[in-house]
Amino acid sequence: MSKPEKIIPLIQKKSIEALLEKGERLDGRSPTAYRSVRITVNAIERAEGSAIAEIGNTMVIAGVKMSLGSPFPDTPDKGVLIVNAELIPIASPTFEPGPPGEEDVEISRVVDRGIRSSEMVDLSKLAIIPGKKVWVIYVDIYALNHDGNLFDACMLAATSALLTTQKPKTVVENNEVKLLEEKEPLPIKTRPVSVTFAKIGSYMVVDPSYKEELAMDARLTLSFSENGDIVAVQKGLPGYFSYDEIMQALEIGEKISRDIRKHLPPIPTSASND
Amino acid sequence: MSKPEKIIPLIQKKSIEALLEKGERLDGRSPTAYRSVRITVNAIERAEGSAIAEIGNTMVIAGVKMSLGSPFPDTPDKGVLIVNAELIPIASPTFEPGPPGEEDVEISRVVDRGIRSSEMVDLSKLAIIPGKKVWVIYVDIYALNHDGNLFDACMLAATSALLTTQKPKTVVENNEVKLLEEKEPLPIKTRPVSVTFAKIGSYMVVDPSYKEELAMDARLTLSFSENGDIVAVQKGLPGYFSYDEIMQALEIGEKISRDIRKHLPPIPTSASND
Amino acid sequence: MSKPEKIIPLIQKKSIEALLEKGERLDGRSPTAYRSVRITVNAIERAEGSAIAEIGNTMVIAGVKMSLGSPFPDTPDKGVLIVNAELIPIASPTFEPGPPGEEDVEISRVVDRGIRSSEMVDLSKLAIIPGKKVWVIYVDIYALNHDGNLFDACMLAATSALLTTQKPKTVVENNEVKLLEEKEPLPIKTRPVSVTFAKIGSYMVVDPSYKEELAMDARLTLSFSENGDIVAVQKGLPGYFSYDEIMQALEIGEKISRDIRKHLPPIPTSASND
Amino acid sequence: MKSDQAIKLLNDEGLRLDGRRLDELRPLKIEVGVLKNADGSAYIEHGKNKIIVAVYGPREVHPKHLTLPDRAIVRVRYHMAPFSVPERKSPAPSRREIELSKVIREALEPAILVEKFPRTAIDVFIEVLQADGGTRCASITAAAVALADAGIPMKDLVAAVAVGKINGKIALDLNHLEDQYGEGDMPVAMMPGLKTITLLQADGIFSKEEFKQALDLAISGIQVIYRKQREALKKKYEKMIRTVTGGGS
Amino acid sequence: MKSDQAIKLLNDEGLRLDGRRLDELRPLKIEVGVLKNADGSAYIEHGKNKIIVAVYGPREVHPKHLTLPDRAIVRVRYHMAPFSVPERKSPAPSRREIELSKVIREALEPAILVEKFPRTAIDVFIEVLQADGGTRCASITAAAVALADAGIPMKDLVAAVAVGKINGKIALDLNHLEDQYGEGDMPVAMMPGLKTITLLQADGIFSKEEFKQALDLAISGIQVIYRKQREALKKKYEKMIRTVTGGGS
Amino acid sequence: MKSDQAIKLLNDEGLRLDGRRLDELRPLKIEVGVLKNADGSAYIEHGKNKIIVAVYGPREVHPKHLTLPDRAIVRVRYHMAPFSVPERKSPAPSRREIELSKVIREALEPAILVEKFPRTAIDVFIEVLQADGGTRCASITAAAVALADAGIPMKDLVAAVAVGKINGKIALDLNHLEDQYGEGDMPVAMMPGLKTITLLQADGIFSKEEFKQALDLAISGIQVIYRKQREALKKKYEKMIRTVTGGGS
Repeated sequence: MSKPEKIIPLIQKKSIEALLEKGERLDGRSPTAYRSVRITVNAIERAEGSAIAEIGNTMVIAGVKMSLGSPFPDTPDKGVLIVNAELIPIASPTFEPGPPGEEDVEISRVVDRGIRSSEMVDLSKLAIIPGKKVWVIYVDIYALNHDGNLFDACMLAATSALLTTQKPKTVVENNEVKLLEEKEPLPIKTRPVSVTFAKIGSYMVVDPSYKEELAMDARLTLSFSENGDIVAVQKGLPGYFSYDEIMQALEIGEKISRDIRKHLPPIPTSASND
Repeated sequence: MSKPEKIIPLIQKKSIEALLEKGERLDGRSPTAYRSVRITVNAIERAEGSAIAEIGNTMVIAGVKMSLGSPFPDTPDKGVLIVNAELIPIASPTFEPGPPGEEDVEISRVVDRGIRSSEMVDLSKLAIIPGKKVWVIYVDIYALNHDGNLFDACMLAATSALLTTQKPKTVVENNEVKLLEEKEPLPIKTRPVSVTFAKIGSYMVVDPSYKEELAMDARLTLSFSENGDIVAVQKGLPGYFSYDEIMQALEIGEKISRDIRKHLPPIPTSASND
Repeated sequence: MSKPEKIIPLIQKKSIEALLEKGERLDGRSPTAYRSVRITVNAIERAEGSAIAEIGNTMVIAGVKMSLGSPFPDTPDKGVLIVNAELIPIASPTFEPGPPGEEDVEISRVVDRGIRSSEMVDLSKLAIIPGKKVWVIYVDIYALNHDGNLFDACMLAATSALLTTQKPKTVVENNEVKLLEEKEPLPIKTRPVSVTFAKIGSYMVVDPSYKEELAMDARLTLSFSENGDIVAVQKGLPGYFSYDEIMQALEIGEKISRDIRKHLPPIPTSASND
Repeated sequence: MKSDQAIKLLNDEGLRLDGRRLDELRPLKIEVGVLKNADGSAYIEHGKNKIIVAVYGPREVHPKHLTLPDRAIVRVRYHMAPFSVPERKSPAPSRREIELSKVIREALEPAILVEKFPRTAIDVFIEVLQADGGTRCASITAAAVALADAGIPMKDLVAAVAVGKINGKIALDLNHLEDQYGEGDMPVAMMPGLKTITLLQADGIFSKEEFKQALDLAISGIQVIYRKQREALKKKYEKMIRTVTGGGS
Repeated sequence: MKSDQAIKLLNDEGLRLDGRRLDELRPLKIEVGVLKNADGSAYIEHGKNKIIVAVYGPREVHPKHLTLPDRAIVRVRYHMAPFSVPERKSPAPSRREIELSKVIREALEPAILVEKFPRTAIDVFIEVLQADGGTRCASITAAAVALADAGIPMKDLVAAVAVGKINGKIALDLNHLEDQYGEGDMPVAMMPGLKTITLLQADGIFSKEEFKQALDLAISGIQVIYRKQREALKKKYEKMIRTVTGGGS
Repeated sequence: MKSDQAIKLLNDEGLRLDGRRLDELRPLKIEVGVLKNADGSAYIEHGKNKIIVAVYGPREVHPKHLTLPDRAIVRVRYHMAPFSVPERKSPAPSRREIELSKVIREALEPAILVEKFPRTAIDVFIEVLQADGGTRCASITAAAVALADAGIPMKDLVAAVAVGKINGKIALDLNHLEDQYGEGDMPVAMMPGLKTITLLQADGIFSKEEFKQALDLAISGIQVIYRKQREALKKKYEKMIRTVTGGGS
């Protein structure tokens, strides 16, 4: 859904920068302070997995639905993962109804890359009859309240929903897949976390609030796997970063990702799928 | 197709209400008088069933096409019925070209419910190979001239087209469906009829004309099966009804439905499908 | 993609007509002179066939992709040909992004008719397992620079791409189609060429430039097969032609088509497909 | 030409499957003023084609920026009802319907005195209720009558018919079967009084000689259709006179 | 009525599968002001339905030509999250969602004093997070509270509930199973204080007697829901008072 | 990383399948001013990528309300021709194309002096005619040249290249095969003169050390590309001079 032009008076941008020069932010945080994170899982019993992620006043819900389907022709021996984020007008006066716009698409694809590149879900364990029947995982993400940093909030909601997903066990009889009553978690290998930075004038802050986003020139989202590897990067908006700014964000981001990860549900055990 | 805002001068609404206070209407009818109904069937030889329905100057055409297809997964042993009404710009200067809008969708769904809830067509007799091959009935309805009360006109055209539909007989040989030359009617159980009321100010009239529709605050469509049961109800527009008004509409509507039904083609006999 | 209204000052149209009265044109050509034609084939190695066609400064690219698919139900024993032309905004300041508009659709269909009616590609030789598996030929045409006469340029690019297409040979084993390494050309029977005329005031010119198109009242595209038969005709724009004008265009057009055909790649030999 | 199956479309006496001679039109019926709301309307039965046309305008244009300062814009929507053809057609406009809307508009517009109504739109809505070959031509024939019924000033009517080639012979007014199994199809529209051609399309294979013969045949058919158009308009006009002067309906 | 399978929805004591009596509502929970950005908001759990509603407005309308000179326009978007139902739903609006958006708007609008805010829009966005039968009614109940939370002046709240027919008996507040395997479904919305019906739909088969009985039952259920709505609003109001006067959260 | 199949992308001498060293660019050819109508244009062959870019603007914006009072808007359409990839791509824009249009725009815009042209649009249209890995970077490289060719004032050019990880090694300028079977891909765009990064994306798995190494390698590659861009522009400029002064083509 497309957003109307978000305008911020120049004077407000200047006052944010003036504060940053003193190392301060509008809401009292330090430049490297992340807002409080809260994850609520299993809010939607009807979904196979679900989570509400809150970062300060930003709130996002994600639900996981599992179904049996065909694999993609180029990956016949893997399950299918589809991530879809929508910035619905519930979440902000600047969001409008309608089909997903470029911002929705960008968030969907960045979350998808964070999950896929980190190999969070072992898709090779989700092919039931390779080439024929595989598990299809739909992760649908809906923004409920937008107070900045929807990228990280969507990532948190999506990964938390996947971490708590319970799908039916299956048996194959005469080349037919039978779903059993018994449930099991997804085969999870790591818990990727994204950390987003905003550049405002010549300053960098982590986890921008909505007001800071209005003033930001560029955005940098870094996703880290459990062992600190970088698994997805996305620079956004018509500003730029220096080499040093990126290296600095990498150091700080990786540290923060460890703190945030503590709020995530644990990696489920006995995720064997054979 | 969306309609531009239909505006009626307040003075015209007031004059309609003043007439109604005296129990009179613009076109001389009494509040409970329905306009003349005319049904012309088999206008389109190429369709399996067709009918033009006229209510006064309102004119609607419906055509039925039958094809073989797959059942819906949740009703494997039933045929499929799909109703689609379009308010094409031929019918009124207020209708615009484009994909169906919310008014088209509402009429489609209300006609669909009237037919489906009354079990007019015995869909269970239209499964040829249950779970595999069933008859798919498409009812396409096009408004040709809009002088008010399109809901009832669309319902009349759709039911008349279904009542006169002739489909090929079938035989199943080696799990293949063969269409025979010989034709037979659809398995019809009842002939639902809808009766629409308009509330204008504090008055109720049946079968509103276009001018009355411009002045109406709320709309109530009641559909009745052959034995007088209520099979579909739809209140529309941003007005309201009192409890008594609804009960009164029920009594009057049921009587009128009997009169209208006399204009419908008879229920076809020998509708056996086995 | 829809074009914004193309406006030409009346005075410019008048000056073009004044020139034409003297048998002259803006770019110095005579009314029956075609601009220089240039065909570059195999520009896109990744496509099975490709060609860039230039008529003066008008430039169009076409690519052919071949895939295995199902035949159309009404022609089970034939391959499938799909032609798609898009007037992308690269080519002209008057073209806008968006889904194909009526001009794109008209060009696609006129090119399609020229190829299909002339039976240029022997589609009956492209059914591998009749009724089940046939070759599907996609011809995608993109305008790159619009200096008038896109109809002929699109036709030239499309036919040249088809003439140079190389598809894998196939064998059928146990009712499965196997693609071989070895390549072969398409089974081509003739090389249709279209010639477009513009009527400006009471004058006719062949191969209109962009400036002439802005002034033209009507357009006439005639397609000829190798032996001079007429295989497609399309009159366009809200002007008209006299009987004599059409007959004259026929005579001139046929002659010009022979000249243009010399620029086309030859008909490939050994196009047997059995 | 659309199908390989060789089908005998002419019998030994040279008559067509529906009994017509090669130069014979199908039965044609035109009714004027069939719709109450439209500013002008017409219903045509041409062979088994059944088509209804409504004209609205000249009227205001929304959005405004589509208007032209010196003339009316003409908008045409050609649409086939899903039940008009043997296999149900999706109601969404196909590429064919988009092209035909364009060429029909361009066939009608030369006849309309668009400069009389600057900054307005003239809308022509065509609904094919039953299709039997030659729908674009029958649509044009009916639309011209509906435009006249709407009181839109015109240079002339526009009348249209398709000619084609069946079993090697040029034939007038192809029906669906002849269109499908014939070797060529050529729809032609004219302003018959002004002798100008406003629509010309063809597919199939025509030699130059055949093309000329086909166009000549089309022109002669169009004259017959033109007469029917004027009769239909006259009939309505007389009826109006009778109604106004109390002569009854 | 949507399925032929005869399913026993009432036990021998006349209780329903979830243990309710025929005239008993499902558990109902309403929270007010759950979203920070929206001008008003509400979250409802009605049975296993979980629905969130945001209200924005009165606010400017884009594009301008949609405005009305004498009143606010009310826009409603009813949407089901893909994960709200057993089989994932496509996120694109279905015909059902388009119809429900319309009837919900027409159920709420009679209560809103739209003439107080000419040339503005009041937007109601409804997201069904989990569906369990009766989502349109629960949506209306929550939306009315969200409108009040936004400070939009209203004649009355609007409360809604569906009644239906299961195993031949009229029952209040159908859940998903009863909706699917019952013989009739009738959603009703009222301005309870004004005793006026602003939404009424039905499908299934009801005799005239059953219809009256069902409508009476709906009205009695709506009174209970109305009380819950006012309690929820009062609770938020008291909380605000406490916050303002330093009483803490 | 997109496929599990372990493919040997480096031979025993550490050379890549196409014979390149790890830090070696593919052949690169840039032509300026290839399209007559566009205000600026460029054609790039980078490896087997073949991409054409047209720039129109600064020009008027329709609809008006999209304009900005203090600067030009930049609009980018990145599109792949259906025949540019092994399996025909649908011509409708995919989610990938929508995202890439956005990030390419945001990579170019920092270099454009947008505040010089308030209330206008600068349109960049990119058509990928053949794709071979790294199309977004080649598109940026060509688009910057096309912008310069259009005479749009810029702070610097923007040059771009992708780095990645193949068989555990950091490699410059991945081709399609290396992209598909490698372990990571990182497209980078810079204003090379200003040393600022305007596009940065990554997927795959990079340790912090690898990431730094990859970014360093990208920056060195970008300097080479930057030189090629300036050469291409200079060549055209010289050609223009020659033409103007009668030196011939």
